[in-house]
Amino acid sequence: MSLMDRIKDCLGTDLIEISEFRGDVCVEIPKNRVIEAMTSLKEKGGFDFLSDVFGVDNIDLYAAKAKKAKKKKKGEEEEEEPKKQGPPPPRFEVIYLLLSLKTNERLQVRVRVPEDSMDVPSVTGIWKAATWPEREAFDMYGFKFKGHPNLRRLLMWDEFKDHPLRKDYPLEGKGEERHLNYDTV
Amino acid sequence: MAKEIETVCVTTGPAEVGDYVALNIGPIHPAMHGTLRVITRTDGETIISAEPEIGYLHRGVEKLGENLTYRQFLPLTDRLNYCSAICNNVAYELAVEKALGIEVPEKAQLLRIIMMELARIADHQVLVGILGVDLGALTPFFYLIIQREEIYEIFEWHHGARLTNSMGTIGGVEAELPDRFHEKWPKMRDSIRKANDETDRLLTHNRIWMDRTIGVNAFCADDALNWGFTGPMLRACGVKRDLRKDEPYLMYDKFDFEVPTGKHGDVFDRYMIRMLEMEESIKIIDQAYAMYQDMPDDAPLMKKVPKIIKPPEGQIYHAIESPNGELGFFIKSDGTDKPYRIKIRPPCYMVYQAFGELVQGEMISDLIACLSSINVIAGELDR
Amino acid sequence: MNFQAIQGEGWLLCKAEQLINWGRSRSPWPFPYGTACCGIELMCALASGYDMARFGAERVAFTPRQCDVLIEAGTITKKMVPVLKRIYDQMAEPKWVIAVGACACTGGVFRTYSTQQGIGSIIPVDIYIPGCPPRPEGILYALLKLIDKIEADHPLYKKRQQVVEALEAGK
Amino acid sequence: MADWQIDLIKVVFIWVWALLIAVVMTWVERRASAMMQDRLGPNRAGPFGLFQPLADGIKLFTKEDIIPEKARKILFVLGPPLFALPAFSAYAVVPFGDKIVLGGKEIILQVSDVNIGFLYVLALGAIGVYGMVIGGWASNSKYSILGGLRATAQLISYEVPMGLALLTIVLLYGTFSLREMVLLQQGTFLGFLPNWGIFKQPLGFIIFLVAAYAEANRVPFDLPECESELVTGYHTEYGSMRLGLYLFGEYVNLGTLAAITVSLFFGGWALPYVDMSKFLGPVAYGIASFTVFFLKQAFFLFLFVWVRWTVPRFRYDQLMGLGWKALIPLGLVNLFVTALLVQLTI
Amino acid sequence: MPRRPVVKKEYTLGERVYLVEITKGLGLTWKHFVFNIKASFRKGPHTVPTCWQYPEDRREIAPIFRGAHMLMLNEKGQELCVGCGMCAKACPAKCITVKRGKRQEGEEDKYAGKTYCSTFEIDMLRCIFCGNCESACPKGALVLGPGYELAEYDMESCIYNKERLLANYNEAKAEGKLKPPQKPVPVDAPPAPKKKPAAKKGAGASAQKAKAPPKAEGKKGEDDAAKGKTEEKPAE
Repeated sequence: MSLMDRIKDCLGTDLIEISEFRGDVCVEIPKNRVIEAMTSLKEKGGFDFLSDVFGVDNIDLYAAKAKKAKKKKKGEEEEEEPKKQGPPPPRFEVIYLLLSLKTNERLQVRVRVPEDSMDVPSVTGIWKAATWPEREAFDMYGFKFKGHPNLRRLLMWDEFKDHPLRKDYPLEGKGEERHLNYDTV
Repeated sequence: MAKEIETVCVTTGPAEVGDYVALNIGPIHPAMHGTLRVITRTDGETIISAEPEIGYLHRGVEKLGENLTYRQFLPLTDRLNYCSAICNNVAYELAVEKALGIEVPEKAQLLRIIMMELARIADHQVLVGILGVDLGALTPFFYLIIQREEIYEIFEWHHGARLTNSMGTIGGVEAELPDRFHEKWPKMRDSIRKANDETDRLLTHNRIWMDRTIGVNAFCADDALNWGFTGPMLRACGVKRDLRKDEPYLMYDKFDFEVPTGKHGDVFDRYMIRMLEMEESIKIIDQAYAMYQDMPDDAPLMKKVPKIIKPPEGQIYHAIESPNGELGFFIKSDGTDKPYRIKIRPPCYMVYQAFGELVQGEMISDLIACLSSINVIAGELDR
Repeated sequence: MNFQAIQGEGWLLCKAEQLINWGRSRSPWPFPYGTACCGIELMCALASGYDMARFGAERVAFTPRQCDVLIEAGTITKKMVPVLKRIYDQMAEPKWVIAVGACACTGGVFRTYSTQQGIGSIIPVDIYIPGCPPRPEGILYALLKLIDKIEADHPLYKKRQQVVEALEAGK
Repeated sequence: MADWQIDLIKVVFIWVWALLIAVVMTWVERRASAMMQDRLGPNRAGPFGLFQPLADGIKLFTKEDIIPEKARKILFVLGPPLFALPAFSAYAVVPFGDKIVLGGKEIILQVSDVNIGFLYVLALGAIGVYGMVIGGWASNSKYSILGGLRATAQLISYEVPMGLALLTIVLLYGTFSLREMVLLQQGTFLGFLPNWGIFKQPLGFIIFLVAAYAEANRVPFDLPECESELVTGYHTEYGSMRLGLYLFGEYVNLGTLAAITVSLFFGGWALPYVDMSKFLGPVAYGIASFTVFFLKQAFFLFLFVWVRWTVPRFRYDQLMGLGWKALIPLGLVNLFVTALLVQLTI
Repeated sequence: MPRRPVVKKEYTLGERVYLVEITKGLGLTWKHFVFNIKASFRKGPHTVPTCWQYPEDRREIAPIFRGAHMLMLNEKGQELCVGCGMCAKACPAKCITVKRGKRQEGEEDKYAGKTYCSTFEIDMLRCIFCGNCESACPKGALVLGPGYELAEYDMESCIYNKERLLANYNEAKAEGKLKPPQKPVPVDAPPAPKKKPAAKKGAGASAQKAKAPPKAEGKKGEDDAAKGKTEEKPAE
């Protein structure tokens, strides 16, 4: 049984999409079923090791695609207006990298997160390894991991306002500075 | 400094009321490698709780990576784990090559292996040396550093830099093995072994050393897996896992080497594993060098890749066994010449998050020993 | 009291200044503020191969009170800025700062949201060393340059001038 | 010359000697450690870098003196001298030579032959701790206070085995005076060994040596100023010459301890098997006995350096364990056996 | 409290009594001590074999060391740089500023190309010495040289202008520290050309190779790819 089939078996209805690129299998699961899907992947699928958790901001990707699509259409038929698409795809995604220690197979699990509801179930209950990566994802993108024991900023200082890895945050920052007032203490 | 320390500690959150003393260690503290910080609550010398704080070297490498081309990002990978920059370079190159769907010629693979194993030796030497320094034995550090200088010399003669090597390029390696290597390797092998042996003689059976390391920060294997440990830290707990064996990349499956494992995951096991791994690395280099010499002179070292690299749209993850453990690069490409998202999975990041659990109930001196034995490199920790 | 001597042209003052400069320049105890890659090369410069201790730059202590030269090797992030400032403030006069490497000098390749673009805007820097990281020789060269700078200093005369200026301002 | 003049000269001499040892030791430590570590060490200030301590001294003297705002000022100032002075004072009872005849006057080469010289040494050693503790506490810094605490516990613990080891010596020689002890170590023991304390009391010597390392805060017992853990321990907040005094006091302390070791266990100024006074003139004999003493002391000083750059450091509880669980029982057993033997042989 | 595996300490008698191993260790350091003391009485600056006394006794630097930049001249003493700005584009730190000037009549012996760089500035304090500029340069005009003594008292003098870069070259040439010509490494044929046919590149490269002076040949050996780029329109 191939890896894809096994994952399909294991996830059942939780599976939204499964794809493969250069041998890396990526599955997409719904946001509200993260815990269940992960548990079944861990226990039934044998993916017992969490490599990493991180976020991706897809806003530019969608923009580029839309532009491309528009361009293409323009090339074909100038007059036709771009059709109204359905609701825009969720802006963010959280990617979990799983690994099976027995078979040495890797799996990317993707959860799409729309901008207006940034809460994602935390997998720290399943793997403690997710503790800091989730904090970092919160720091960098603003995901609110529900059930995380200590969801504070990790890399930036506490008073920092923005989420720097979002695509709309400028590379060189907005001129934030950190001040510590020693004398008051 | 000490005053600074107190105040910094308070700014993060008031010390807990009770009989415990809040002691802030770092970020500038001799054992904190420059940028780490641990906030501990101590009862006398015993640590009740410890919470590491990181981010003092967060340079935004991932964000920067999204704004640089694939080739421009390569020098930045040097600055992740600067103790073994070559491993990072190769990890990144392999990841991009995976995204491009190419495989480099065998000779280049061998060259990469030789350089990577040299880097691994250098990295472990730093670790063992610093561990010694932090436990009060300074001299082995100097003996090891001298050997590292030799290794750096090879690096310098191969690609022109000592530390931030930027070795190779996407698609291969740009230079043959330097003459220096041919001249020096037989001698160097012995001198590395000699330095290791001297370190061994100074430390391993010394009871002070044994008391300081054996049974300190022992960690269970299943906990280690749950926390996402990889590399020597995991092997010290007794799990035989090495990506070079388990998910062979390059030509590692063709070499004969052992994966040393420990038993208890204590500082002594971590130290011993590093010492043994250096020996294995020497073995690998010997084999790879023999194979390299068998290759014809005009065997290709580079794969032809376009000047502007544009991997097709998709996302890949590729991991290698860096000296610290699994070093992975996740690259999401949108088909342009810049990576859409680049995520580095640093090995020590996963280990260091369990630091609080690792040192709980131990003493302040053990905290120092533990930190050194993890080999936290701030560059890859914070990125 | 000989007025001439106090004016800074006296033989005694000159000799005393020379003696002080000699002492200071031959014992620049470093504070190795190594945060990143440059810290490793700084370590190499301190260790056997290059041995900075030859110039008296020994007794590496991580307490700012006991050090003379702050060798800032490595990236300073914005999170670290207050700490660096604090460390510098805690150092006792006379103190010098060497900024090692691109990151410390200007932020280098890291033109990002979290990196301080050079420590020159936080604390006064005496020597800048380009390089990423510079070779240990480069660091030693900078130390030698710093020693030259210390030897050309006028510690007593400057103090005297300050006193005179303060007095004149008081009048 | 009047007696007080001679005493004054001796005091000055011993001060200069102690200072010189401390100064040279800083140089020796740096150069020797460098040589052990395959590097060169300071060699730019003067020939072979010999003036390095001078340069350090000048620099430390001309550095800004900082007293932290929240420190206890009086105690903060008091700490370093309190640490350094007892170390100097302990030299007073060190018999650094036999005697010298100058101007027809026989001068004993010892500042003062106190009849309880040995207790004096122990007592001064105990006072030195206050320098560390007060300095550590007055700094108002957590690292300093940890260093101070460690110093207290460590020195108290190691004074006991040291005392026990010394008691065996006292039992053996039946005197408290250091000079008399040295005099009693002349001749041979069992026919072929020099009649030194080390051959009569090997275990006592080892216990004493270990305790001496602990008293001097040298690696492997340098916990009070454990560089990698406590930054620099009790003197973290000290700078300029106050720090200089601490560093200096440490080396003076080493000198004292080495001198005591030599007088108690290595026959003081005497050469083994050879009685120098027989074939040397009175002046030459005085100088020679001092030289012999100095050479022996130098060896132990070097041993301090040598061990420091070889071994790692203890952990706090292990240090305590070694003191209380190993050295004190050993010392007690040793004392008991010695007492028995002494009783039987007399 | 975290779970911890029980560790049994099993020491041999020799390990148990401390002194045996410590004595062995003392022996080892003594050996080093004596060896180095003996060595330190040798003549010359390089006494202890593992220690380079920097200002007097310099360590051999690799000829391909990536140090301070230099602008190359060819055998006729002409400047090779055409001011195309490829280096500035390739630089990850964005520390190179190049402005192109047109070669005037009568300047043929000064500049090799039809254009030249009227200003060429490198901010050494930004530069990370990665060598990307060198491998990007189509003419082999910008090379990372052997200089490593770069410390300055102020930031301004760390910005190297064209004169300084040319001076670097002259200095390195006078000291004979220019990179030796490096033969390009053999390149595997492309699996499936993605952007451009490789053959064209190869031809372009070989044609260009004849022109470029041998010593300026980049160590990168990547010149095929680099040359291929010259066929693209020059930047700006």
